[in-house]
Amino acid sequence: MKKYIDDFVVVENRRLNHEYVILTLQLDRELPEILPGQFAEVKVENGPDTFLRRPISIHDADYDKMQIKLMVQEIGEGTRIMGGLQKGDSLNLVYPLGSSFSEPDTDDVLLVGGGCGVAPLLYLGRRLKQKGITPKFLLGAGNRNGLVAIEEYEKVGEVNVTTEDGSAGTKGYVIHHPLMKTDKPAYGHVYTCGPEPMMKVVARFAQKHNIKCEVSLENKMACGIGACLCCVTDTQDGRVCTCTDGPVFDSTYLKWQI
Amino acid sequence: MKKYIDDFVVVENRRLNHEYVILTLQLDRELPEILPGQFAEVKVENGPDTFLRRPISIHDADYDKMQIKLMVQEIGEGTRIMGGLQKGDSLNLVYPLGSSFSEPDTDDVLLVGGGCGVAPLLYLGRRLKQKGITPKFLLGAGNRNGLVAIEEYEKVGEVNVTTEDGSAGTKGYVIHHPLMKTDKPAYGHVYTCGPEPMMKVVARFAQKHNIKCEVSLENKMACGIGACLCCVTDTQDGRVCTCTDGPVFDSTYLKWQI
Amino acid sequence: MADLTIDLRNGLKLKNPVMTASGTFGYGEEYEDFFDISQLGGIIVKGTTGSRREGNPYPRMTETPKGMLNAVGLQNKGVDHFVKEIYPRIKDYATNILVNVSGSTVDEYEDVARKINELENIPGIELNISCPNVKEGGMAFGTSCPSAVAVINAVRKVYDKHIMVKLSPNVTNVAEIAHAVEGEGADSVSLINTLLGMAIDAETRKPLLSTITGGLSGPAVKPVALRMVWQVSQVVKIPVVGLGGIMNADDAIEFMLAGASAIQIGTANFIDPLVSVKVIKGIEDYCERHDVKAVRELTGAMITE
Amino acid sequence: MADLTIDLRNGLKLKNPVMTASGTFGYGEEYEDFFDISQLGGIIVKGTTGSRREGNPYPRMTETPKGMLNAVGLQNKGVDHFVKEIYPRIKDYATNILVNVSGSTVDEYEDVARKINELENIPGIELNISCPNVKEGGMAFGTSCPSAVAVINAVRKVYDKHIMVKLSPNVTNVAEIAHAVEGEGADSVSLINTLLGMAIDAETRKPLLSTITGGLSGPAVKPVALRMVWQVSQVVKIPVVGLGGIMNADDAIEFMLAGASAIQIGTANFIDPLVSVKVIKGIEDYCERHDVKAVRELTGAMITE
Ligand SMILES: Cc1cc2nc3c(=O)[nH]c(=O)nc-3n(C[C@H](O)[C@H](O)[C@H](O)COP(=O)(O)OP(=O)(O)OC[C@H]3O[C@@H](n4cnc5c(N)ncnc54)[C@H](O)[C@@H]3O)c2cc1C
Ligand SMILES: Cc1cc2nc3c(=O)[nH]c(=O)nc-3n(C[C@H](O)[C@H](O)[C@H](O)COP(=O)(O)OP(=O)(O)OC[C@H]3O[C@@H](n4cnc5c(N)ncnc54)[C@H](O)[C@@H]3O)c2cc1C
Ligand SMILES: Cc1cc2nc3c(=O)[nH]c(=O)nc-3n(C[C@H](O)[C@H](O)[C@H](O)COP(=O)(O)O)c2cc1C
Ligand SMILES: Cc1cc2nc3c(=O)[nH]c(=O)nc-3n(C[C@H](O)[C@H](O)[C@H](O)COP(=O)(O)O)c2cc1C
Ligand code: FES
Ligand code: FES
Repeated sequence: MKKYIDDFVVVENRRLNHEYVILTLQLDRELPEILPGQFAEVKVENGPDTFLRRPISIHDADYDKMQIKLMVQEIGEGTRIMGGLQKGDSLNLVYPLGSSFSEPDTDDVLLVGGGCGVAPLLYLGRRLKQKGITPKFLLGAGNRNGLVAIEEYEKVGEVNVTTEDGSAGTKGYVIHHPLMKTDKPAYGHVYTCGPEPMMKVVARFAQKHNIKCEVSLENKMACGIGACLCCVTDTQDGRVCTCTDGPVFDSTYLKWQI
Repeated sequence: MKKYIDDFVVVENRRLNHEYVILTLQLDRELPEILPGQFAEVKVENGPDTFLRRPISIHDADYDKMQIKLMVQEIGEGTRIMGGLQKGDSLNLVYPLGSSFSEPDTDDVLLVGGGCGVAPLLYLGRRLKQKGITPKFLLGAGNRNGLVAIEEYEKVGEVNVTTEDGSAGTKGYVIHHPLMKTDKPAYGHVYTCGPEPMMKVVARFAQKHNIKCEVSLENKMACGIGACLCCVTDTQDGRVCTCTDGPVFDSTYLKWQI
Repeated sequence: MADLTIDLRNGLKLKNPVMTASGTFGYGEEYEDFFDISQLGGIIVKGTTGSRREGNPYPRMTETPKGMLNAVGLQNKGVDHFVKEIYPRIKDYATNILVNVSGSTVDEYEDVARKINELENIPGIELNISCPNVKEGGMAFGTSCPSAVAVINAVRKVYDKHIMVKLSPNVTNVAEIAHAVEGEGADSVSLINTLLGMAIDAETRKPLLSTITGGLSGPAVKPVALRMVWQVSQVVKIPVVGLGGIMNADDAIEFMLAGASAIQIGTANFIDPLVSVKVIKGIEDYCERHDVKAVRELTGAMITE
Repeated sequence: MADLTIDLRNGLKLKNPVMTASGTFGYGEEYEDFFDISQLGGIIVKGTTGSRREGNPYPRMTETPKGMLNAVGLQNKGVDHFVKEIYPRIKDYATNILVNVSGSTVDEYEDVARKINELENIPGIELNISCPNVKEGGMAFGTSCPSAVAVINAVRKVYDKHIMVKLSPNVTNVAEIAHAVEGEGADSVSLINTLLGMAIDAETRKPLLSTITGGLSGPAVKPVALRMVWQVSQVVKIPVVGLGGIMNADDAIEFMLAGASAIQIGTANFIDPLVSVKVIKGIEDYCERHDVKAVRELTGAMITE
């Protein structure tokens, strides 16, 4: 897929809570095709201590409006600068990068997300819905305030939640939710993105039940386009780049101890 | 003199033209004594390419209001960041630093400034006026737009100007002004700050007429407090630090080829 | 318009002094979407070894003040793969493709060089005797005169096109090594490779690279790189190719003023994939502004009175 | 509260691991207005030579990406002036005042050390065999084992208090030099001094330092400094004092994890004159948060599995 470098303009910065924002970014021409699961390398301007770009998933894309959305969790200087962007600011993106979630062979799919890993699942869900598949979401957070932008997911599919403190949905981690405790899962394809331990339990569950499971990995990236070989992960084929062969991998392809 | 490190709050950013601003900075307690000619080392925050503090002269000080003013010429990233500060922003200063202009033995004094070198002359003029001496200013610029905040100087003394293109005052450099072309200068002490070539002609003129002349030097500074020895200038006593022995020197003390 | 061409001799003619540095520009293909890479003076492709290498385990990269540390460790599929799979794909780019050659033994360098010598459209190799990220070979060859000499000597016998030798900055006297390398018939030297560095996470107490130490690149190293280019250009007669932290045209020009005939851009490609064409344009503008007829006039043109 | 004391042995006991680096903290007095400098673990005063030195001409300083180059060149009024004029003023600070000793010849080092040995309230010297900014001596002594050994050997004979030897990073193998220095009776080593660098103004084509090259310091050099501290601490038994780009408590802790027993803060003092006390406080907080009983437990405590 052809990659682009473009300056987007921030048309909205919607703050979800003390650490999450959703940026709506406007392009001045038609968006190129973007697949669910792909990401952008975002240039952070005016950061005294940032140097490289920061990889951020495509949270949503609207071809009619020529807009994309990024959901950003502020954890360091780079993401905090993104979180502080205001309407009218410009943001330079290299995109769309990496592999994408595949199309399912089944109509029953489960999308499991945690933390900023929920970001790519909205766009994935929307694309599935366009194909006539109504996805089930299972979203986990520490507490109810951590469940961000849930109404957007509800527009797309059925939303199930877990919180560690029980302040919303099932108490515990995603693995404690009935959807993951059943012996007869009512879905044939699981997509997951979030903290690695979470993805590992999801992958283990899927493997046990012979369900196809795709995971989206994080990694430290310098270039995002396969040029530097910094972002490797161990797979059946040896070390491959997360930025080009991933970030989305079939869980069985990874050399995970699960 | 005791040095301080303080956070000031910007209460006004007055833009004079495309490259000059005057910042009014508020302290939350009484100002310490600041002498005319002294400067502050300003911490530039959020500069991706700035590292060290930037030396800036005290342009004015108001003990009643507990405010000081800086006049900043935007020539690089550091000064541009200062120029972009807004009301409410905070600015960390190490101050007051360096030597000061001395008190004159005469009532007839001339203050010659060019470029951002006019900055310390306002505070000097004000202090002289408080002592009952009405100073004469001679301010030079490229054209009339370069003559900044002239009304402030007019409140303090008599203002004479030169512009290179003749768009205001006498056409030419300060040395072409009648005040500097006379054989019988009507002043016994000259203070000057600005581009080195300008200060040198002023110093030459003063020496010829046996007038005391004090100049304020620029220099590349790392610490501003005499700790690093980076900012030397050649004097009758060998290499001395501009930040502690200067920035104000008697012109005859310097090893200038004039 | 100024004449931007640079002749590095022995068959290596550049349309302009801007090349991209090994390990930071893939095989060029990765950047094709962004601009026409044939605009470049040259492309130095990834470090290539005798046989396939997996490189170092994750994590291999961490950001540092105005720089980054990497510990890729020469991951590549080996010279035969390059010859069979990659060369056919890239051989027709209208720019100079140089192969960065590495090895653990003198024999391995020789072997790779011999195979690359067969490739018509590769006008030269860059001998990497300075990779800090492998246990054997690499930097070890570039940090003493006798071992550097041994590599160049062996490779010179089997490789008749342009040999550019990439020097390590992790040495007491880089000029001495450059001088020795010139004596063995190197056609040019390029410097600097990365500075050996390290980073630790205070909270977890763990090193941030799997190999503990790695190679530092980016603007942070520029003052050191510039100094070394200047030192080397005082003692060698062959062309010097300067790199280390170049982010814009001014940086590139500074390297030329210090003595470089051409320059390479590395880490900056990650931050702005278009940086190399911007630097070419910026050099052009500089020549215009300063009335420089041919960019080669800038080499060593620092004014010291 | 954690025990912050560090015993560097041979009479050098620090109340905490934070010292200020030579050439960046004047004689301490310059910072007195800002905080009570007796809170520091130690202060290394300016480089002191046998006789008065004017240092290098202007310009001596330029900013670089996350760092600075300096070419002060050991400007000082000589050891006799120090003994007569400065020592009386600073001798009663309730912290360790170390004199940074430099020279062009072995005799000069010896001469200065002998005179400092007489000063009761100076518990040690830092032997600067690594200044890159003087034509003779300085770094030349620190870049080869035999010359380093010659200096330490001569000084050890006339100086019986703590000798800290400041190492140059401009070498191929810093561990080798540290090892040699230890063998001659150094009580500790400190590293790094500045990296030799250079800067040019593209527009004027002139070097930005009067001496063309100068010493690079600040965060830009931190990865190199950390790596060298780690390498040296693997081979010597004497304490290692780490410095190079420390801006905050995390940086300081990283140096300790890499193997430093104490640290020095240099360039950061220019940006925040209060940085050293903030680092002390930050180390205290870190110990609290990580349940570290004595800060010395952090030395070499990097986890590598
Ligand atoms: C393919 C991909 C997609 C991503 N999508 C999103 C997204 O949609 N929304 C979002 O908020 N974040 C996303 N991230 C994570 C995001 O890239 C990091 O949070 C960001 O780079 C941190 O930058 P910073 O400057 O804020 O923090 P830094 O100051 O750089 O780091 C703060 C802390 O986070 C750690 N860290 C930094 N980067 C990473 C990383 N890539 N992986 C693991 N730890 C890291 C650092 O080690 C440090 O401890 C994605 C990452 C990848 C690889
Ligand atoms: C005692 C003193 C008082 C000063 N008072 C004022 C003042 O009241 N108002 C004001 O606007 N400026 C003043 N200056 C100058 C001011 O410090 C510089 O303009 C500023 O440091 C430039 O920083 P920058 O980041 O904007 O530019 P940079 O990007 O650092 O530099 C831009 C260009 O200016 C040159 N430059 C930078 N600093 C200096 C310097 N100190 N001397 C000469 N050339 C330099 C650089 O070499 C470069 O070419 C004063 C300087 C001194 C030493
Ligand atoms: C991720 C990465 C991989 C690199 N791989 C190689 C390599 O294979 N061979 C080589 O000679 N240099 C390699 N280098 C070094 C660069 O070519 C260059 O010498 C160095 O990064 C300094 O230039 P820069 O600051 O412009 O990046 C690599 C650098 C980076 C950052
Ligand atoms: C302006 C300046 C002057 C210095 N003078 C000396 C000196 O006289 N003796 C010495 O051993 N080191 C000297 N140094 C080196 C510092 O002590 C220190 O080793 C170096 O700056 C690295 O630490 P930093 O990055 O924390 O500054 C000087 C450094 C600077 C910036
Ligand atoms: S980040 Fe460069 S190859 Fe993946
Ligand atoms: S700027 Fe440090 S001594 Fe003057």
